[in-house]
Amino acid sequence: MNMLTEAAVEKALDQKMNTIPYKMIGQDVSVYYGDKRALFDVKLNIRENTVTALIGPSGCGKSTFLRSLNRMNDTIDNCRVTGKITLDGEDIYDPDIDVVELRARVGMVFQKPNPFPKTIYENVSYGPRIHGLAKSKADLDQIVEQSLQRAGLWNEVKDRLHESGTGLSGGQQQRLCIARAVAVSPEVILMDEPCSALDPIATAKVEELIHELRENFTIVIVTHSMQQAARVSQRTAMFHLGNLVEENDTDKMFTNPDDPRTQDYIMGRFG
Amino acid sequence: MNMLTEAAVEKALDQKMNTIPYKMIGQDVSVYYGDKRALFDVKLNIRENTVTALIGPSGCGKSTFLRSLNRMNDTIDNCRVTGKITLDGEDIYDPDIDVVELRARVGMVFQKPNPFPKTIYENVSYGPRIHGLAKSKADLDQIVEQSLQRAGLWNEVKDRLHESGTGLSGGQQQRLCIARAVAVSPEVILMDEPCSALDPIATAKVEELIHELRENFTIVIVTHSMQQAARVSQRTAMFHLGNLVEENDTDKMFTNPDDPRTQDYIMGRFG
Amino acid sequence: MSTSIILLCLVVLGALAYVAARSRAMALAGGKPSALHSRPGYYGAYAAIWSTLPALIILCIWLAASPGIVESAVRDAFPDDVKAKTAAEQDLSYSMVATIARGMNLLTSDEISALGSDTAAIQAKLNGKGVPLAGEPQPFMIDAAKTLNAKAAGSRMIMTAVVFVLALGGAFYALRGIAPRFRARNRVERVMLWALLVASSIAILTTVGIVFSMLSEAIRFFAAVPATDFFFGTVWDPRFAGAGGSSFGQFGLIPLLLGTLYIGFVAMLVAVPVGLFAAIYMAEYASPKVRSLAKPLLEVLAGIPTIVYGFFALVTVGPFLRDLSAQVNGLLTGNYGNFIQAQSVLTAGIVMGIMLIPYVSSLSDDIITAVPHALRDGSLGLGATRSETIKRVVLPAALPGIVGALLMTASRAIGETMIVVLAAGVAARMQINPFEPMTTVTVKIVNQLTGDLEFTSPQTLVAFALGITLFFITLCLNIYALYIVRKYREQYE
Amino acid sequence: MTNIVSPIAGTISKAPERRDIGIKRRYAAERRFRAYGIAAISFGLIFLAFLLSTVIRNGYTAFQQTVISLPVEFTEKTIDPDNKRATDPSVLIAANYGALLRDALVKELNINASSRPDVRGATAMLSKSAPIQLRDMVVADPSIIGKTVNVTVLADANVDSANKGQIDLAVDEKNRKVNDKQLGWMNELKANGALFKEFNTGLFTHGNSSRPEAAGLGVALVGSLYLMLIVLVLSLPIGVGTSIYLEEFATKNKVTDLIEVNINNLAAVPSIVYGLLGLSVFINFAGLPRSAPLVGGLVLTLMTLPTIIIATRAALRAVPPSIRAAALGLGASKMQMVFHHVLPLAMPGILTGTIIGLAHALGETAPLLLIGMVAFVASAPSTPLDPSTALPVQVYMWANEAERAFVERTSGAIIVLLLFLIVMNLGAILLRRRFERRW
Amino acid sequence: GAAAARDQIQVAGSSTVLPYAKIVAESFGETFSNFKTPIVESGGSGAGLKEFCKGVGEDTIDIANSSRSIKDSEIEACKKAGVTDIQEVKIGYDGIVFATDTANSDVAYVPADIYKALAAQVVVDGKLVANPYKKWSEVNPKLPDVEIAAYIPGEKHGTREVFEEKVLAAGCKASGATDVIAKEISDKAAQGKACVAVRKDGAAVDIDGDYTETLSRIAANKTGVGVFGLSFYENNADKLKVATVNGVVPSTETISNGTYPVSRPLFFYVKKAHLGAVPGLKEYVNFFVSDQMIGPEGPLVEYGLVAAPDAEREEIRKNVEAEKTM
Ligand SMILES: Nc1ncnc2c1ncn2[C@@H]1O[C@H](COP(=O)(O)OP(=O)(O)OP(=O)(O)O)[C@@H](O)[C@H]1O
Ligand SMILES: Nc1ncnc2c1ncn2[C@@H]1O[C@H](COP(=O)(O)OP(=O)(O)OP(=O)(O)O)[C@@H](O)[C@H]1O
Ligand SMILES: [Mg+2]
Ligand SMILES: [Mg+2]
Repeated sequence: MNMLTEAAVEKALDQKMNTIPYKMIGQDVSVYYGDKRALFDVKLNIRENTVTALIGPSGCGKSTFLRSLNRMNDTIDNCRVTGKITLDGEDIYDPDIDVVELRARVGMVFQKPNPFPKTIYENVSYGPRIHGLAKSKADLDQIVEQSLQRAGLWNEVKDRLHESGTGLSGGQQQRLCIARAVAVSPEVILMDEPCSALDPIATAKVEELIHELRENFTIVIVTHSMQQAARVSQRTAMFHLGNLVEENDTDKMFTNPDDPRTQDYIMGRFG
Repeated sequence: MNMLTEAAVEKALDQKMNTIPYKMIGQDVSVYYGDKRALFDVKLNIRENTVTALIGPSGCGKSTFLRSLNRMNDTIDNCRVTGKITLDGEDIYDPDIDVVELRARVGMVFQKPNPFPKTIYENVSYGPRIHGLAKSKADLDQIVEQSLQRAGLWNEVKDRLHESGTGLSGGQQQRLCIARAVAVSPEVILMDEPCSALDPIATAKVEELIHELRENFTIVIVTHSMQQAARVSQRTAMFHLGNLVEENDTDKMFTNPDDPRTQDYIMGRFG
Repeated sequence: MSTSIILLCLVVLGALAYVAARSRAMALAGGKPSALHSRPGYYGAYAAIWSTLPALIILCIWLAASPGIVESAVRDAFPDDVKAKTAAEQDLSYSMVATIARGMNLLTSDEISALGSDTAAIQAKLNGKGVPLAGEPQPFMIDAAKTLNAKAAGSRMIMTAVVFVLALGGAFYALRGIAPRFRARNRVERVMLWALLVASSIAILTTVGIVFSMLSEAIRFFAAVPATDFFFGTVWDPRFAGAGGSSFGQFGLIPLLLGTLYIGFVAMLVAVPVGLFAAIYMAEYASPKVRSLAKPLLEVLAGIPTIVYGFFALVTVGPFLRDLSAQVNGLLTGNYGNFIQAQSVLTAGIVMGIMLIPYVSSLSDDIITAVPHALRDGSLGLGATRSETIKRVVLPAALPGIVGALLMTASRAIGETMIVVLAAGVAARMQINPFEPMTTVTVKIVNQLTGDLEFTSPQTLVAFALGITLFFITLCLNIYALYIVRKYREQYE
Repeated sequence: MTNIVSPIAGTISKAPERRDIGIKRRYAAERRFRAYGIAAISFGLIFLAFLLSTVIRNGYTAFQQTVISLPVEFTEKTIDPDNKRATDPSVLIAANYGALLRDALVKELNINASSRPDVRGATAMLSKSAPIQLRDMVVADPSIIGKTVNVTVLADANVDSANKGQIDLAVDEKNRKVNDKQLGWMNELKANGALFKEFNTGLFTHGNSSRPEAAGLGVALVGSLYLMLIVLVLSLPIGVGTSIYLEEFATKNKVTDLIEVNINNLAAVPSIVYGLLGLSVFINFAGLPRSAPLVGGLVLTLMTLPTIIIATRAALRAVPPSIRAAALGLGASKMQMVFHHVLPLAMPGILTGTIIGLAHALGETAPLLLIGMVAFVASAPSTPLDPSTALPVQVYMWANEAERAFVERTSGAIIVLLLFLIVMNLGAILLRRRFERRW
Repeated sequence: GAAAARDQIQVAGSSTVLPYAKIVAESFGETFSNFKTPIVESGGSGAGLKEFCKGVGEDTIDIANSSRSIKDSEIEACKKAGVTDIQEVKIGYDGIVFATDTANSDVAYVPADIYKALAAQVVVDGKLVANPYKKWSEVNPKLPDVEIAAYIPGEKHGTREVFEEKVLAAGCKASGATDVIAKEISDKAAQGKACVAVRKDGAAVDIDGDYTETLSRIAANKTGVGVFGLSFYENNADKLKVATVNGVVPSTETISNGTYPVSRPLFFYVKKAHLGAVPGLKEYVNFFVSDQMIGPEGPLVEYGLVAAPDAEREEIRKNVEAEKTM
């Protein structure tokens, strides 16, 4: 373990971004679904105020890793995580840690849009409400409006805030989910293919939003679009068959990757 | 109305593809969800053995139009379709028409993967079985294998055909749904953002499959990726706010669209 | 202080603690709730719990335990000659002492001292206060009763003090512990979780209670009648012994058990198809209007008292089936004799089946409706008809839930009494013809318990043996059913 | 619209050869399937209609009651001959009020007062409760003594039956409860407007009575109300709490399996066994009073719990996992996830379970038998600890009465029971509709 | 709990006695306006006595109604729980009659006919065989030519014992079956039981419910014969036709003078310890046994109770007055 860490430090020294502190550190993270091992000793650090993209072919464990960052894996019965993940130096799998607080600090947007079968307003205001982020109704209204605006949805729904969130189209639903996550203003936002249901315009908006959010938040995004990874992220990590193949500056990754497999994948030679 | 038709005829004369016969014809198709109108007098013809891509911003009615082509809208309680849609000259909204036969002829793949909670094998063999397409178990096995192969899933699942389809990852699930639709060998296949949950490699496979299928089938695909539309389709139709803005050869559409709105959309100026 | 006043005080204290803790948390946060770990209400709840829960628990334990402790103390003080008597006699003496003590509480201290140790006068006085004594008390009982009252009062005083100290201490402790980063919500939720756990333990306690309320009497039964005669006997005739049998009669379980299963089976044969098809129709075909009308209407069937069904079976269905069979028989053979008895397995099964329809239909309807729409779309999009979709996709997905509903229905069928009594009779017979009367275990349980029979004889006690046997049989069936459900469960989404 | 097929534009493709996918057969199957559904619902509803119409046909007459209006002279000589009521009010209670009624009737019908059989026959037409009614009038207002007041009293149950046409007049006079002479008097009174039917408010206000005409459901209604309140207040939270624990929190292991099996098993326990449990635990062990709605409510709660738990668990299980993930992902705690999202979505199923469970509890008699609630109770309970009966008990007891007049009352009581059920369910059904939503 | 003293009499027990107890309780409440109307539970003599024998105190019942006399084993159980002084009060007799639908012709039974028709085993040609008779006319040519269908009280009912003892056993003896049984069966107890064993092939149907159920059964099967209480029959005389036994028509007079053979006494049992303590209990007992209630002119007799002869009633009252215990 010590050796691995030292190697990582060495590698970090080689990189330009080595001055940016780590927000989250993943060490030897393995995930098992029952007997099936889905992640193999992944060592991946997430830098603060940076967008980190996770790429890789389908089923390689991107979502699994992402979910282990805010312990959403806890909710899967037979799922077991080993290794160590820290957030600001605290081990998030420490028994003392409050997973609820963790998830408020590490928010999440899912692959399939999953709005609550409630009104749009209630969907967005739910998070702020349970975390006590608004002092008054006006406060809450403002948070809702701002979040919807950030998610590029405000204009489409401002006249029907009190209609059901499930009545929106797929794309609108996903943007609603993003708005809902943003409304809690977490420190880290995990996004699992957040744009897979969005059209290019909305995608561009979300990408812009990600850009904007980066100033204050740390973002980890799973995407299957290499272009998107290139556009939005500063760091990219490539997974394959449950292994972390390579983690690098995005620029470097897409121009001159260290690992031949990354090269092959980016060139579309396997998947 | 007559004038419009004439204008369309003139437009058609300008096009190179005018010799390809129409598989489906949509005339003045309007769709209402209760009081809300989602489509406005759409007139769109689908050519045989052609891939037609529907593009447009989120919520513009792409899925709605697609679903009206095989009357999946019938399953939505308050949904009403007016206008006329024909398949091989037969009005599909004719009371005499058989929706089951229609849907067997016009297959569908949905936006959200929706495998049945059954084994992979049962998922794929479901269609052939209800339609009695296989004479024997061996027949069925063959159809299943072939369909899974076409969907690029065979190698991943061949050893676990009898495990549950819901245990697959998102991308695998969607490919399973494609395999399931293909297994019925319909004449037209409607695909609603079939690749939105797939990684590039799998996407490329599906695109290849679409290419392959085009020889025998007519395909209508909704996509939010302009690149994908350009790659896979011969004709493209652009929707906006429930209206058909333009329908044209894909090449022309992406290089020199007739409608300024198409231009703007492709250039990313609105959405 | 009486228990209810203590409770009231605790409630008030809890409310005060809530308010105090809430405002303290707000003050610590400087009016910015997001600075707190939990919402302010959780801090309030935390303090309220600390101030009431420990006190309540101690109160309950004390109330439950102290009578026993006081009793043993009082009993220890009984004169030696009383202690020499049998345990049963001592119990009697003690219950008399307890009654006297209770009665004395109704008297003023002046009255008590005026009575002195005049036992007859005490009995008369207590009788006058509406407290009956089994006989004239013995002198030692008066003293014992006084001791009892004194001890009980003392215990109560200490209890009150302890409870209040705990309550105030708890409130103080909770208030002191409040800090902005204090995880109040987690604590409160842990208590809620415990509350949920306690709720689910009630089911277990009920089972324990049922077993214990029947066990001792069942054992008395088995002391009189050999277990093998009961479990393997094929004749039910509690008043007449078979050749060489026991002197009481024949308590063969098997005919009752067969009747139970047979009638239940016929009832399920009616209820399951009708209920399932009704559920499917309501969930998949009917317009919302029809559904919202048909569902509650069918539910009325579950609410009609079973005695009404019973009379319906007796007066209408039974004779109808009998006459129908006579007609059918006449048409086929020319002999207008009925082959269906007016009271029969069939009659009971049909009528009970009707009663059970809503159990199947309403529960299944909810479960079918809950199957995600995407699954239906998937199937319909492949060109399946609605019925194919239902049969092959929706029902399999809903199966675990439906099996649960069916299990409950079957349970209800096994537990039903009145319909069987009136529709199938009370004759315990062992045969396989559904057109003949049979009877069930529950019918016999009710009849043996509520008759004019001697309550000490095996004829009454057999009810307890039947109850406990039925309990374990259904338990086995349920374990098997769980195993089946596990095996075929399919998870969607 | 044919001009869309322009010869210049793309022609319409030729339809390929159709595959045989057995459309006819499959549609027949579809129609059959649908027909089965309709048949199933109709079967249920027809039986319901038949049952209800039978009950209503037998019972609607119970909502009317024959009364006789007589000018009664409250003669001081009969009530208080020695004029002692100022000093000893008990004379008013012990007085012979029957005599007042007898005199009034004799006068009204012009009967020879010295013919004992005639007088007896005539007074038998009045309810035995009538003198009590007069007594209560006098005790409430002694100044009435000496006046003549028109009093409307209950007719005897047999007169009531005869007036409603329920007595077969073809039967030999001596096998009949009303003889020809009495019929004649009845007609006479009817002609004078002194005998008439009115709405039977007593059915809802009176306690039980051995006299059919005076028997009412007052006690039973209050008792059932207490029972249902207790059952609802206890079984819903406990049942839902149990289900939430088992479904959302408990780790799936042998212990939870055991609890699950155990709950399913409790649903199969015959209801009378719950009565045994109640007797030994609540009455003998905890020392609660017999015949009390509190004990009944506790017993019925235990009986209802499995139903509610099973239904609730099924409903919880049906809530999509994505909703849970969404809530947890926002930083909701598991408790908050359950109570804010899962529970509201499961509400329709929970309410269905509650409706069925409560309906079952409302109609149950057997367990009440052992805890003393199947009893003759004359006055309504003021607290849940006072002796009381319940509606099904009243049905059960009246069904076993020998007197014919109780037959219509039995059906009447069933109608009231069903009305009670409907009112109770209506709330739940409206609630359920509010929560019902497809997602 | 230490609840306040009870101010309401609690009665439990036999459902046969229930209607009479109800009438008394109601009249008691009306006559003594300073006492509450007693609570009268139904539930069977056995269950009632069981509650009765639970112990002494205001949380136990005061009176158990019973349609049979208390058994020794029950007295024993009572004693064990401290219920030592029990007062037995006989309230009168319950007549048991046979009746059919009014549409049938008049029937006259002798116990021997009933025995032959309903016994499990009868004597044919000097041998004990399973009952072969299918129709009443096969038993006795004078009886109607219809299938045997008798609705008799189930074994849970006290009436059943009376039916066995007064009808079947008597018929057994009268038809001369006792001798054959004595020859074939050696065990004394088994001999008696063989006489009263009822056939189980469906011709004799046990009714565990109340007489209303029997009435419904007869309504559904018009040729059936039912066993009823006299009071029930009298209340439904327009629907039922009563059969004579030994040529005697059952009525309160014939039963009370002993000419009609099938009847049984009804009782209630009082805890002496409660007499002074529970308000109104003493008055209730006295009121119950007064001629105003159980006398030949009283409401109980009007309902169908067979009044005890004058001397017996006098005796009952004297015992009550003296608080005589068993
Ligand atoms: N709940 C689960 N139980 C069992 N296996 C699972 C579960 N979830 C995922 N897996 C398996 O774990 C592996 C990694 O899955 P994961 O969802 O992380 O892939 P992914 O990279 O997100 O794929 P995609 O791009 O298709 O979403 C896959 O092989 C998948 O089959
Ligand atoms: N079931 C429905 N009930 C009511 N309105 C609906 C329903 N489905 C869709 N709509 C509305 O109809 C419009 C068109 O929706 P549609 O799903 O066709 O859009 P889309 O182009 O497919 O969008 P996306 O790219 O986000 O999937 C939207 O405004 C949507 O809100
Ligand atoms: Mg994924
Ligand atoms: Mg769409």
